[in-house]
Amino acid sequence: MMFNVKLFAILAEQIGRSEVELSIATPITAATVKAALQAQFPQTAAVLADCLVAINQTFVSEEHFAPDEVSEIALIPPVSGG
Amino acid sequence: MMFNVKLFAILAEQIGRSEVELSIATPITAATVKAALQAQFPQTAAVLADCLVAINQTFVSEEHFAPDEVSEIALIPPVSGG
Amino acid sequence: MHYVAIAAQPLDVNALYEKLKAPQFGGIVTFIGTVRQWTDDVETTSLDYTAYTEMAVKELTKLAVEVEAKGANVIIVHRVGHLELTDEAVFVGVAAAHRGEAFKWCEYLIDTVKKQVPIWKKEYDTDKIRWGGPNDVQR
Amino acid sequence: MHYVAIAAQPLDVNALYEKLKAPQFGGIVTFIGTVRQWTDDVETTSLDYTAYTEMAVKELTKLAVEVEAKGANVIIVHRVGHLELTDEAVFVGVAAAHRGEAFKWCEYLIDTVKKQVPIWKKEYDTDKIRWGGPNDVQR
Repeated sequence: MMFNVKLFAILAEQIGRSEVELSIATPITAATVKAALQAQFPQTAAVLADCLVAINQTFVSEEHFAPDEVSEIALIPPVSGG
Repeated sequence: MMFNVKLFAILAEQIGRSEVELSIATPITAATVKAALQAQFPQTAAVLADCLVAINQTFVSEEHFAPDEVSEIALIPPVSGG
Repeated sequence: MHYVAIAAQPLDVNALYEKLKAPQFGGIVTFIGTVRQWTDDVETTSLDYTAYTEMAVKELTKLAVEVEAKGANVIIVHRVGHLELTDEAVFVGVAAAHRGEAFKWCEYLIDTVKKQVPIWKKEYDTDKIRWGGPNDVQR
Repeated sequence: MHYVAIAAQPLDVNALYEKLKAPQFGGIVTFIGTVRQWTDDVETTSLDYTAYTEMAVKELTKLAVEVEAKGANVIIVHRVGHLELTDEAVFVGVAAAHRGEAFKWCEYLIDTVKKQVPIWKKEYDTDKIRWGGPNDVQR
């Protein structure tokens, strides 16, 4: 299924956009989101390895989501606030 | 010998003065200063037990001072800054 | 009552500090992170901060609520946009009854902000541009 | 460059904070002690602070110099006179390269100020007047 995925920081810079539409396998997990970006943008592989995934503005790892549970997906490069 | 001794806080309040002239045995030490105050103002004994002595604005304990080394003597009740 | 924000304008440190004061609290500890010129032999000239703003505010709110539940006032504000040397990047303030708690909780908050709140630094150094800085570990 | 003082006037927290900033320092930690209303079941209405001013300034200077020698800016100002609830009694600020040092040194300074600098609190509580407060231990 197609989903919009938010990109930030170095990842947004690499792809040149702050949001991309990706075909993501369901049920949705952190792994399926990352795999979808890498399939479409292989040049992100190194950065992607260190990224986290946020679904509905919460970090996720092993959780599974049905498509209708997902309102927002984001890829989170290593944070560096402070 | 006679010396002026500065008093602070609860000790100054007990005696009603911020400085007293005391006859202090020489060489001067923390112990001779305290003994001199207690001899003249026995009501300070309880507070005095917790006081420190500063000579020339430095805390002293076992050190001995000749009279001409001493320019300022103070009795320091338990501090409570901050 | 906590106050958290992602701010596009310079931080008003004094106004943030004033919000922390309350008669039940005797110890106020603040941490302010400013843009530093040197990191070992790397010289920084300026920074850009960006954030996933909505999620960052949620994460900051969770942290503030967690610490306020122990008995404290908490303020966390992080700057985004372009910052020059000595500009304030982040303000973390904790008012508590006693100072030991205020120190401990303030340090916990900034440590955690740096680990898990979606904010990113793009650092303009004299040799090159770095995402996250030369040593993106806890410093 | 350190700045220490015993101040008869209200502390200007923002002006003191501004003195700490410098391009070589990225972490600024401040501790501000304010007049607290309750200590367990004792209610405080106001305080008087007095100091052995000349000696206190010497002690504060020694402490500031000791910490600045490790690589920091240090400010310590203690108020004397009559203070009401939430008034600032003491400001201790440390700017250092990294935040861990700034936290550690700031806490060390206020702990040491409370132990060995000749300043005294006379506390007006609703039940009686107390020299040093109800619990004159490290709180």
